[in-house]
Amino acid sequence: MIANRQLSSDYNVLALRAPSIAAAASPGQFVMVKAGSGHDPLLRRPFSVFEVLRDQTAGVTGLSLLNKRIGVSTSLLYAARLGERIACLGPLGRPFSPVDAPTEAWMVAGGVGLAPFATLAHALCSRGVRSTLFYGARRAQELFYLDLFRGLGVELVLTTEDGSAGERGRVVAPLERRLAARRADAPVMVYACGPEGMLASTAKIAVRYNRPCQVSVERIMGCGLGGCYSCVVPMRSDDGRVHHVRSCLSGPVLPGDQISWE
Amino acid sequence: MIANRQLSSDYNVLALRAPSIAAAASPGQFVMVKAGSGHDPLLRRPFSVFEVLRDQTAGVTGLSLLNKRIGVSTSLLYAARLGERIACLGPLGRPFSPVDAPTEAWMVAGGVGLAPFATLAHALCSRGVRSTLFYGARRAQELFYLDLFRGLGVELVLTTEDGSAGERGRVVAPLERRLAARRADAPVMVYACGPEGMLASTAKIAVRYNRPCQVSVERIMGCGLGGCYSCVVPMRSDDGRVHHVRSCLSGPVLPGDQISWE
Amino acid sequence: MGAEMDLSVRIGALTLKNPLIAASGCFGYGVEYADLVDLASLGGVAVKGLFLAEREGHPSPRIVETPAGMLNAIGLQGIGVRRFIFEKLPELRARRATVIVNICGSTLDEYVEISRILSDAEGVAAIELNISCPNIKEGGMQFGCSLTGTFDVVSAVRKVTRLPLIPKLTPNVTDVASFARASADAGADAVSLVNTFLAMAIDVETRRPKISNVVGGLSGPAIRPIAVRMVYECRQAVKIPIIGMGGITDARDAIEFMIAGATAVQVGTANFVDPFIWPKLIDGISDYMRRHQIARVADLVGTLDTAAGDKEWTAS
Amino acid sequence: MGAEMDLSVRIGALTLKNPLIAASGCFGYGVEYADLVDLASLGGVAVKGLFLAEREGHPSPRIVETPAGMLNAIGLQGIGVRRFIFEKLPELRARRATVIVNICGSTLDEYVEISRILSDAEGVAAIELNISCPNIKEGGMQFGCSLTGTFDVVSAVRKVTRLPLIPKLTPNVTDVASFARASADAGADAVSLVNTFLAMAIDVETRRPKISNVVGGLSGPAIRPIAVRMVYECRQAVKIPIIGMGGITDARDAIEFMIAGATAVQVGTANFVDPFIWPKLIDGISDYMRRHQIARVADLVGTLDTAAGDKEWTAS
Ligand SMILES: Cc1cc2nc3c(=O)[nH]c(=O)nc-3n(C[C@H](O)[C@H](O)[C@H](O)COP(=O)(O)OP(=O)(O)OC[C@H]3O[C@@H](n4cnc5c(N)ncnc54)[C@H](O)[C@@H]3O)c2cc1C
Ligand SMILES: Cc1cc2nc3c(=O)[nH]c(=O)nc-3n(C[C@H](O)[C@H](O)[C@H](O)COP(=O)(O)OP(=O)(O)OC[C@H]3O[C@@H](n4cnc5c(N)ncnc54)[C@H](O)[C@@H]3O)c2cc1C
Ligand SMILES: Cc1cc2nc3c(=O)[nH]c(=O)nc-3n(C[C@H](O)[C@H](O)[C@H](O)COP(=O)(O)O)c2cc1C
Ligand SMILES: Cc1cc2nc3c(=O)[nH]c(=O)nc-3n(C[C@H](O)[C@H](O)[C@H](O)COP(=O)(O)O)c2cc1C
Ligand code: FES
Ligand code: FES
Repeated sequence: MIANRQLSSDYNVLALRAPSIAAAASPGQFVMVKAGSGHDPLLRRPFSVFEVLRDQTAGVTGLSLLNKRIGVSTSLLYAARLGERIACLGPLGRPFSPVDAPTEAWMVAGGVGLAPFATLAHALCSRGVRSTLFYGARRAQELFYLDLFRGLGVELVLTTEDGSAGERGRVVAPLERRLAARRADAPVMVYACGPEGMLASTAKIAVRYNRPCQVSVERIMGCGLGGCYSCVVPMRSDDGRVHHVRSCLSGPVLPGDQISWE
Repeated sequence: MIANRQLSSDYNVLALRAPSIAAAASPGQFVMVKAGSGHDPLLRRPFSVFEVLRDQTAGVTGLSLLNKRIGVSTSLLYAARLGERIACLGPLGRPFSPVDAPTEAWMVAGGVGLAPFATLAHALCSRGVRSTLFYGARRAQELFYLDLFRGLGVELVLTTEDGSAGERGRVVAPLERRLAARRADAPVMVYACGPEGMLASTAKIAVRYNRPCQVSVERIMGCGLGGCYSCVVPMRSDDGRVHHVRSCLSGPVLPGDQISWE
Repeated sequence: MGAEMDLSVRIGALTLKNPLIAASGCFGYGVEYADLVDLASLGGVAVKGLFLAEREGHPSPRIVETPAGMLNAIGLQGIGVRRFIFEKLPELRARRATVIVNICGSTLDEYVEISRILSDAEGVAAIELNISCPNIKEGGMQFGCSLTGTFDVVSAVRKVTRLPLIPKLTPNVTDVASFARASADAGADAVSLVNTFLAMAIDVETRRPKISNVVGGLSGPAIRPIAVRMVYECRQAVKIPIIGMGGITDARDAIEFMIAGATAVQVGTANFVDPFIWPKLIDGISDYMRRHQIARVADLVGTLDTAAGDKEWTAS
Repeated sequence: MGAEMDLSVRIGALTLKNPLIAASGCFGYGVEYADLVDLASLGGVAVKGLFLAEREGHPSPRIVETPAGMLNAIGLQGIGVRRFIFEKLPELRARRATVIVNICGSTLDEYVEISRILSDAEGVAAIELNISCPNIKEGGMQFGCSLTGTFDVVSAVRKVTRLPLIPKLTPNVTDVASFARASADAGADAVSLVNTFLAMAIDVETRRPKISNVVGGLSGPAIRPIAVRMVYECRQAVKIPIIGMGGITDARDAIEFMIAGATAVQVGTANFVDPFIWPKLIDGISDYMRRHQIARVADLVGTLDTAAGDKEWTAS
């Protein structure tokens, strides 16, 4: 662990020296991280690769995680001290597929669901894709790294639940309005990451406006490698049958229209 | 935790801010320390109060522990980082009874068994008692804090297993020679702390030369408060029967001649 | 709402001021903790298991730590029921503790005899029948692992005492609920569970057991999920109150047991880790009740909502 | 001594190159790990439990972490034995894995049918009969919790296959050794134990179970002391090899099981925590053998020295 930047009382960014993982990571992939020593907590936890860190000569030095405190491991990672060794396995899972211009990329992030979009925005930027980030949080102080996205030329559409920044309410509201307003023959790819409800709404809205949508789902993951079958998502296949698909192998990025939302 | 001074690859001294515990502690008493977060490791571990720390105006600010790495908790305490909170309960148990001059105090320490003698030496020094420390370790580099004892006017008799400092061999050898050489009417109190074998030898030697002996025993302690009955020592009572006595309440300092050594 | 919150629970005829009981063997005879913990503030104090006679127990080492748990084989060292009544009970009474006496017998007659003696003593609130100690041959497991044994010992003791009678069940059985049922049928006022799991640990360097008794009983957080399941199973099987335990370390854990079906809970190993746990537990439960607008803690008992769950499962 | 160290162990007619087996349900079908772990370097790979037909298993959440352990109720999602043979076995064979197929049946006939199919397949080293899955109604617990059920299913499968047959025992019983005996009597080549402990965890804020199936199976370091005790009990009861498991996280834990009486061991949950554990385990065991001058790892099995211990204890 080479840096721990606490952004708020719940959020921090952890920088890890892990050059080979970072160099291999694609936007949307994740790493499995072991917090604490001993057997409690026991299992690793999945985290999106937030940033790929580089030195002056642009050599990859490591990666960072955007961490939100919600339980045992995330609390340990929030309080991690410099120099601690944090085991990190990856990159794992299927990444987002970045589109090419002239298709526009509309990213939809809820809370810590921002994490995979920093690297995705980089990839889109280097492909010259016009991108928009729809980003919702509880309050203004929990909207992070806006300058990073602005710097990449990403248009920002912000919402907060308390109205302290951007539009008041849910992030799917402006998304839907914009989709409704857009010409059907102007191609858009929707990317989404955030709470289950937000993902389901986003996927349904995308279907309604006939847009493809890649969602990054969040399941409790025991292994991240396909070994435990803990992380399944019900997917509807063409014949209408529902199959349980392991989101660590087939995902975390999955086609939103095929997920059988509850 | 306010300081962690690593003395060797196995030993360190941890300073804790715990003024009220430190102020109440008598030589030979111990504290129960919880290392790590979470439930693994689960239980606290017993540690002798090594030093009582004071500020410039001699006000008590905390205490230190002399820690030797042997397992999970002691390894965590060895690697503890500044600012960590380490829960510490005490002071607990029956302390050494310091003698008064002209009785001499002969302290016998094996390895980390040195821990209770720093405070005892202080107490003896302030009572003007002539003191000798018989101190055995594996090698010269594991004989610690000699200057502290010299500074208190304690005579040092050192042994190492490899002969790299002092006499080669066990610490009980010079103890026995000195007891043999001493006039029977010149009173001596023997104090001992260290591995079980060393304690048993010391107690037997003391009996042989008809000297009282206070030994600080080491048992696995679940609670330190008399609740679990894990820490018992078999003690022979006057009627010859053996009773299991809780060393956390009746000890850790016990009369060496009454312990039923295996 | 604070002032009106009711933490009391009923175990048969006995009312506990709150559902928190110090578990037997983990709180000495209670008196050891009298200066650290206000004994009167606890729902109850279950004292260390007592035989008729004094016992010295097993040699050390008697405990060893395991992942998120500990193994113990104390061997029921104790002062016997008569010395307990003379030497400890008066102080417990003076401290206004609600005393639950945990008793063990090598024979059915010994259980009966101890219960008779306790029934005449002043200041005993209830008897917990330890028929589940895994650490000694005569620890009651011959009763606790047999349905007729359980029924017989509970019935026999029932005849000689009007004190609330609480058989303590072992988890080392295929179907713990049937033992709860046998206890209820025999007239028990409640059952408590779980006692420890028979377990062992080996020092691989010496190839010898880590505790002198070879095997011991596993307690602590490690076992909590199994204990909660067992309480839940018993809840479906009997109407008498259940006292749940096994690895409770905070108020949330205690509430988990109550939601699963425990009317009261005991805390053992966690008291070793933190003897100041008791007021934290009480405050934590009160705080939870406040947040969830629960006026009587008894209303929490057995409120597990399994509606959403796929109920396709086997309770062994 | 290094060069001559013999890590191989025998399970009936089968020789494993070392005692380390990936536990069923914790290593997918093996192929998922083929790029991370040299499958041929393992003593064996026990693949995920298979029924005759495909199954989708339980809805999420399917696992939850508990102190030093985890609960799972996957519900035996799987591709069925035929697809396994066509889709996975060829790659396992190509990777030179020693494949132990873990099978489940809703009925005795299903166990027999699957075993018959597997006996004709190329590249199956042994059959592990899962009669102990706590998570589904038809998970074999009706066999695994009854002595006659165990005897009957093992006998029936024995008649149709010459493959080494390894019933996997549940720990959710009073006397696991009697199930080992019933298995041996019915012709099993070995027994493996333990499967998971039936357990549950409740979210106190919602008062709902933390996994969709309400109850699940507890695995991980938390259960190790109980599992070691059970292996030790079985060792006194049967002569056939025992494959021990439950919470093994390092070489020392594996050796602990072997000293208690296991000829081989399986590692499940720890593989989730560290998929690179396998070479560490092998090196750790080799290193131990070197330090203790043990030439054949098989010589370690059942060498627990209880001489010093007070042997006054009850194996329930
Ligand atoms: C592919 C993927 C990428 C992720 N990326 C990030 C990220 O970049 N930053 C970040 O902060 N978080 C991320 N998460 C979520 C993160 O993994 C969980 O917050 C973490 O596992 C919680 O661990 P904990 O020990 O703090 O919580 P615990 O103490 O284990 O659990 C607290 C509560 O959260 C629930 N919970 C635990 N894990 C999950 C989970 N994986 N999904 C849903 N609920 C859970 C538990 O059931 C419990 O109720 C990601 C998850 C996935 C699947
Ligand atoms: C009154 C008292 C005072 C002590 N003072 C000090 C001190 O000042 N400095 C210091 O370094 N140590 C001291 N000790 C010893 C210290 O408590 C143990 O080293 C510690 O508990 C080991 O914890 P662990 O988690 O590192 O070892 P574990 O991982 O728990 O165990 C490692 C090995 O050591 C054995 N072991 C564990 N605890 C004990 C114990 N208490 N006694 C004997 N064997 C044990 C275990 O059985 C195991 O084989 C004292 C012990 C007592 C009883
Ligand atoms: C050191 C120790 C001693 C115990 N002694 C007894 C006893 O005398 N009688 C009894 O019924 N249970 C005894 N138990 C079991 C506990 O009362 C309790 O059932 C068990 O420890 C599970 O609870 P816990 O996980 O909170 O400790 C003992 C447990 C421990 C750890
Ligand atoms: C997620 C998961 C899935 C499992 N699936 C199976 C299974 O399909 N068949 C089986 O016999 N055991 C299954 N088990 C049990 C393990 O094989 C093993 O018996 C148990 O987990 C104890 O070992 P461990 O503590 O090393 O994990 C499963 C365990 C886990 C954790
Ligand atoms: S997390 Fe284990 S299979 Fe996906
Ligand atoms: S350590 Fe618990 S009684 Fe002494």
